[in-house]
Amino acid sequence: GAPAAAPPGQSGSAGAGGAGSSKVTIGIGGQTLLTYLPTTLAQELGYYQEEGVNVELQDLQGGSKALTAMIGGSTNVTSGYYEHTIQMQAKNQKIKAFVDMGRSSGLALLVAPKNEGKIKTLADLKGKNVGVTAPGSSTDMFIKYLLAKNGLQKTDAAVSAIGAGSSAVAAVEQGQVDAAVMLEPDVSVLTKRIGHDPVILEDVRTADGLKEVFETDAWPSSSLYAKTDWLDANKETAGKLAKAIKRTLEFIDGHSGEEIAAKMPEKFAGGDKALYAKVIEDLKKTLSKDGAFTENGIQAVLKTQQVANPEVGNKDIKLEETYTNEFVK
Amino acid sequence: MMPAAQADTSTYAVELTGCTKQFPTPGGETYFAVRDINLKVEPGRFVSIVGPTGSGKSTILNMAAGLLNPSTGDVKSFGEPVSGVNRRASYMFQQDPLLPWKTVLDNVSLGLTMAGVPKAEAHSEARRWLEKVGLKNFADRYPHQLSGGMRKRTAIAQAWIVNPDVLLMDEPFSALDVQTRQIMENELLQLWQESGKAVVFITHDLDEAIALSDEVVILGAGPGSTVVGSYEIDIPRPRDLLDIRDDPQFVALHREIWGRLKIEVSKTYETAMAEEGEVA
Amino acid sequence: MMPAAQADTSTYAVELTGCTKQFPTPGGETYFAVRDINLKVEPGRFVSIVGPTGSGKSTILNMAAGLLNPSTGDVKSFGEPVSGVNRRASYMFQQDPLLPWKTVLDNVSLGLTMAGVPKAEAHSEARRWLEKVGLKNFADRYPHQLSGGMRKRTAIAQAWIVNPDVLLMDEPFSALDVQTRQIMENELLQLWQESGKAVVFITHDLDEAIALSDEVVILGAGPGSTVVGSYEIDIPRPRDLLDIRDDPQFVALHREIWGRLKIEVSKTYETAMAEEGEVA
Amino acid sequence: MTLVGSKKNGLPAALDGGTRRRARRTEMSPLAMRSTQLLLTLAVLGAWELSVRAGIVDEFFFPLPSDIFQTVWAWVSSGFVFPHLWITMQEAILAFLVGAAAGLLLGFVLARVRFLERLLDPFLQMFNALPRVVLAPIFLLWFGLGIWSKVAFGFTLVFFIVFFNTLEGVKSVDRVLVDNARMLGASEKQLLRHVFIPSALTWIFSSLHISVGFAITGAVVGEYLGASAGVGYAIAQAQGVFDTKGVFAGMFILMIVVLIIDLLVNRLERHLLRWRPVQSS
Amino acid sequence: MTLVGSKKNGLPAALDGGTRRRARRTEMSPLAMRSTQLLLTLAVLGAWELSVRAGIVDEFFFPLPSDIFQTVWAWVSSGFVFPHLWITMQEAILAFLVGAAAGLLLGFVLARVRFLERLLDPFLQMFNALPRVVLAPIFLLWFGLGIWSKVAFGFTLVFFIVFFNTLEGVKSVDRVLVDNARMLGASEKQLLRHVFIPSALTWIFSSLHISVGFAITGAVVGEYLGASAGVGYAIAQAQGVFDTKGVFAGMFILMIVVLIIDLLVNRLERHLLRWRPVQSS
Ligand SMILES: Nc1ncnc2c1ncn2[C@@H]1O[C@H](COP(=O)(O)OP(=O)(O)OP(=O)(O)O)[C@@H](O)[C@H]1O
Ligand SMILES: Nc1ncnc2c1ncn2[C@@H]1O[C@H](COP(=O)(O)OP(=O)(O)OP(=O)(O)O)[C@@H](O)[C@H]1O
Ligand SMILES: [Mg+2]
Ligand SMILES: [Mg+2]
Repeated sequence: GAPAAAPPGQSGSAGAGGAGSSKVTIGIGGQTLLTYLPTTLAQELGYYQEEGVNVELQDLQGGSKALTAMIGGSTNVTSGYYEHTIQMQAKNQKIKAFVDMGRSSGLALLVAPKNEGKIKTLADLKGKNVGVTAPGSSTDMFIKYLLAKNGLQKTDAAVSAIGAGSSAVAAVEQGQVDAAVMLEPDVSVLTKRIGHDPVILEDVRTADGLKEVFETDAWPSSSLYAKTDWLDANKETAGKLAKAIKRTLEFIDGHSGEEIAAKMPEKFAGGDKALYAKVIEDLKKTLSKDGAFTENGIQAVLKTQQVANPEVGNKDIKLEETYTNEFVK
Repeated sequence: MMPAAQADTSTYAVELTGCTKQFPTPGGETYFAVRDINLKVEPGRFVSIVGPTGSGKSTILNMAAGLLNPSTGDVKSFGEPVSGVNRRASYMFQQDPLLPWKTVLDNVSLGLTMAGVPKAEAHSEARRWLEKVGLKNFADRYPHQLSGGMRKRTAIAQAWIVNPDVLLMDEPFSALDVQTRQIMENELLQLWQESGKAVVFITHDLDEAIALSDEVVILGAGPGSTVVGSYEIDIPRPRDLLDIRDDPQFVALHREIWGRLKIEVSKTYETAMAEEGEVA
Repeated sequence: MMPAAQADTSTYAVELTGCTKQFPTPGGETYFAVRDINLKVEPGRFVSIVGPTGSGKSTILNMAAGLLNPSTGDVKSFGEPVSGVNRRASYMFQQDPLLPWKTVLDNVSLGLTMAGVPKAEAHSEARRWLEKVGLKNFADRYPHQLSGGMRKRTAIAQAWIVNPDVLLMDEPFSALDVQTRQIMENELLQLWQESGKAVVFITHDLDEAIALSDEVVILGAGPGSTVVGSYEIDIPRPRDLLDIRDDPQFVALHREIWGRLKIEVSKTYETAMAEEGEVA
Repeated sequence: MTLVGSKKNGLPAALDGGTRRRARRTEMSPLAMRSTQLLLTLAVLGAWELSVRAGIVDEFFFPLPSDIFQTVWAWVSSGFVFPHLWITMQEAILAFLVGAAAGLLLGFVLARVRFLERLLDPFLQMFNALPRVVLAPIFLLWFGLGIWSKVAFGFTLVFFIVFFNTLEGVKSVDRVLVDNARMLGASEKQLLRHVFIPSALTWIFSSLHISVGFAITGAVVGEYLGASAGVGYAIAQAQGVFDTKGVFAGMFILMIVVLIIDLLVNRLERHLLRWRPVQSS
Repeated sequence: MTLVGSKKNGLPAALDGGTRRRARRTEMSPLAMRSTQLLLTLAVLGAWELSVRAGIVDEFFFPLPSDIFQTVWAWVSSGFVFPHLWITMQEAILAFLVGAAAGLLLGFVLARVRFLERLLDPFLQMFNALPRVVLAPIFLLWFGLGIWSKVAFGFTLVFFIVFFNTLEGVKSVDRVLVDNARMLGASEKQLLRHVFIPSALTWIFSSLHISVGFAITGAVVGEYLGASAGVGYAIAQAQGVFDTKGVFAGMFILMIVVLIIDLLVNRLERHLLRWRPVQSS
């Protein structure tokens, strides 16, 4: 299809509108990932500008890279997973999340078509090979947490990195892994390619699934976070960003998938607009409505980390230093 | 009639007919190295080519070897047109042709091993030839560890060992001292006489040419040089190379050929000196 | 006393004292190329070195040029020990030393341009020298487009143009025909006489050595060859190179030197033939 | 005797004969060669198109060539691709120039100073084996998100290729040439200019041929890992949304660009190596 | 006249003199060289350690060398790293062997058949410029998640380096040597064996030196993008949880391995190129 007019980087600086607006660089851990959709949508809707911040979006192709880029000073704010703030505290880096975009990580543990019928419960995963996007990523943590929760050792299932996108779809479809933790839109694409719904063992895209897995109604995932120093020095800007995202979340809540898809750059649909609209419609369930973190949500994240991430382990984490709701109030 | 005539020409070991070779010059023009060369060498004959430097002697040998295509004209060997290398000839190059990564022994035995002779046999044969050229004790050296004359002698052994029907040799003995040279000349004559090979031999030493050959061909001054004279050397064989210079027949021939050659050589020099005349 | 003696030795343009050069052989032993060489060349003198092939002539020249370190012994030039290249000498190599990526003109003018002479001037000087060696019309050729003799002559012009105090020449004329050779010999003599250079000249042609030199040094048979004789050539100058071979003094000297040389040369060959004797 | 040969002074005939013979023995004309290449390309693309249409090859991974060209055309005609291309080119060219210059310099120095070569060789080998992708965060840290981190990326590829080849090229220079130049009074700098560089030129060009490709690869991979513009960014985004057509279109555009650059390098090479004997057979 | 020189028949003295002179003019002993290298390494690591401890360098990006070594030690002593290393080595060695073999083969063929060279050159240039990382999904598709996709990854790096160098190496063989061998009756195969391969050997070794590093890079990057084992996987895992120590430990282990491989390649090179004159000055 016809592409969007210009790269986001260009449009960001060209469209600098609001007088006296400060410039903020947001690094995204994968711009095409749906879970970060609000960050891009806010730009497309012009909300950042309306709030008076000049935002430049940088696509860092992965949450950890986006985080390191921010710590290195290349970006100011990261659109990434909330769990990073906990991980960073374990590494003595002070980072604070200030808007919650995802109420759930939107992950699904599904069985490769060749194993349908053979793997029915998590216990069946013992000795099997599970695909994740990358070792150490939240998909990896997810499967480790699930294994632990079901009384298995973390090493009982082998973990393979299969990336995201077409390589993940190919790996699952061809049965190179026995099961996989996948994200949207990969699940929908896979569904379309194999012609039926894959067998899903755990699914936190729904409230029920979330309740079942994490025993909570929220599990903050995609969020905006920044160094605490930066937040303290740029309270006003952070407030504007938070407001823009909050308005975007409200916009999403109030519109259909098709309407939202129409606002996004056309090439994000990847040529299949109907699918894209449907996936966005599904996504709405996992997004936060107000951008605020909830106490039991962050506790659930911490618990996952403690179980699955040896770098966090049983280090003493001060959760109140990892997030703030002061900007979304 | 025809078959007989054909059989006749086909007996030439090397036959160049009307061969011209031109090269493009940096100026974009063409430079005629040799023009309209006719050279016929019967099997069993020893022909020397002499001529001023740059007159095209090596060019002729390259054409006879099949390494250079004449711009016009035909090259035949034993009646067959030469296309690609002349498989019945062996060629001792004016430049240094030894493979630097092979020892003297391996260099000399190369032709044999490539022909499929077992390694041990090829080596012992190579040692025999190395002895002939006086390098027996240097068999395990690499070429860069040899002196200039030793490299030449290795190349000679390399060319001789394959026992071809035609021997093409481009100034083989010029880097050798007089005594070694005489030994090598004797070896060459012996090799040639034993087997009835055809030899085409380039030298700058007219004495050497006359002493060894059945025929001395004189090449004119370049550019575009051609054969300006051909002298039959009818000094009876076997010849005593040491004393041949005092032979009255030798002296007479030498005087005659030298007179002709001198004209050509001084012509070369004059052309080079003259203002014009780069291109023929 | 001492200072005077020192001043005396310091006048030698080239002075090799007790120089021995050994090389490791592939067998792991050492091969003595030359042993205990003493060679003293005063400025303005023309010294030729003759000797059997492989006797170490080039090795001596390499040491004099500072390109090869003697294993033992000292090399001095004008009283200074030679370390690194000998900046007061120019060396015409036995191998082909032309830079393939430079035209004949650029090759010849190389020494001048590197010395900082402006390009135009260096080129016109180079043309002058090319004329001397008869290559005026080949100035824009690349080396691979030249014949063997032409390459040699280019190398000669390249070595001569820098006008050094010492000329080291390794078989410079062996690839040239007789006439061209005589022209070049004359040029060399003229160059040498004009400027009082020291010349160290290697040749296989004893006639040439005697005709040109003040002194002929004879090297013994290898391995481990050394200077076996040194002959003062007192034929008065200027000499007529064409007729000098008939000069009775020349004939006498030639007989004497040749007698000595013959012994060495045949010794070389015998050593090579003998079963033992690879390593000294 | 042929008719041509018997025309003793027939210069045109002789020339004619020479040309004919040469043409027969060797070369195809450049035009014929280009057409053959085009044919080959079309044949491969045609086979691809057919096997996708026949369902032998999965369109999900290998889109129809016709669709790819449509995408390329859309990108070009809308002007979308040019700012991206411009940025990638800047990065690639800078990486190429800086990397080649540094590789040449260090190659020459280490080839001439044997002590340094022996000292540094293992370190250079080690650094050459570092997976660059892993270093991406450090590059971002040091060089920021702009073009310089991508230049650094390409640099680490180009540098090593040029360095090792230059080192070997200089070391394999004919000793007689070096000795001769030194006898003629060459200083170390003049040796470099008149002997080492020209002699190592075939080596250097070989490494340049390789590193043209690697410079572009480096730039694209750098963008792919984090950027807001560039062909790599465009490809990454297309890949993120399962737009395989877009991925291939981006790669196709890169290929065309490389082709053009390579043509220029070839021309330069031919000019600088014009002294070499024409190769036949 | 020195004392040594005056001992006319003093062979040991003469030898002695020769050795002394040589030692003075050139080389450091291998042992001294290794020590110097070790010292250099220690100096760099020491400076690094100090500047991290002093807070000049951010520990988040550059962990303490002492911590890195501790991690390396932990990985080694627990045996954790060996299965990963074994897999990576398999991949790298296969990529190296297959890539080098294919590069050599195609290099020789194209150098000998000028028509093919002219025909294929632009295609090879184009493919060389394809960013391999973008192709990861296709490699996964074709070669699966196992070692073969990584081998393919490394192959695309090694192949081009070896190919271009072999091509150029064979083309720059001295014509006289070729002509001489042909006159001595060499078939095309024998020409290859006796002339082209030995002559191109310096070129080939140069490319092998480069591609040792690239083979490992290829394997690691391949693992990094999708795998279930290997050093690249271990590094990715460490990076995923921001364990920089682990990242550096992985790279350190790779470096050591490369060092060992390079030592072997060097030894082989010295053996095969033993005919070359010893370089001095
Ligand atoms: N590739 C080439 N390009 C241009 N000219 C060439 C080429 N090869 C040879 N020539 C020219 O052809 C002429 C004859 O060269 P050739 O080597 O045959 O001479 P020659 O008789 O062997 O001389 P010499 O006795 O010096 O070896 C020379 O003028 C040379 O410059
Ligand atoms: N690098 C080396 N390694 C081993 N031996 C060598 C080396 N260089 C020269 N030699 C040996 O030293 C001896 C003298 O060689 P040199 O080149 O000086 O002889 P030459 O008198 O110039 O002979 P020619 O007249 O054949 O040129 C020879 O036996 C040669 O094999
Ligand atoms: Mg010749
Ligand atoms: Mg010599």
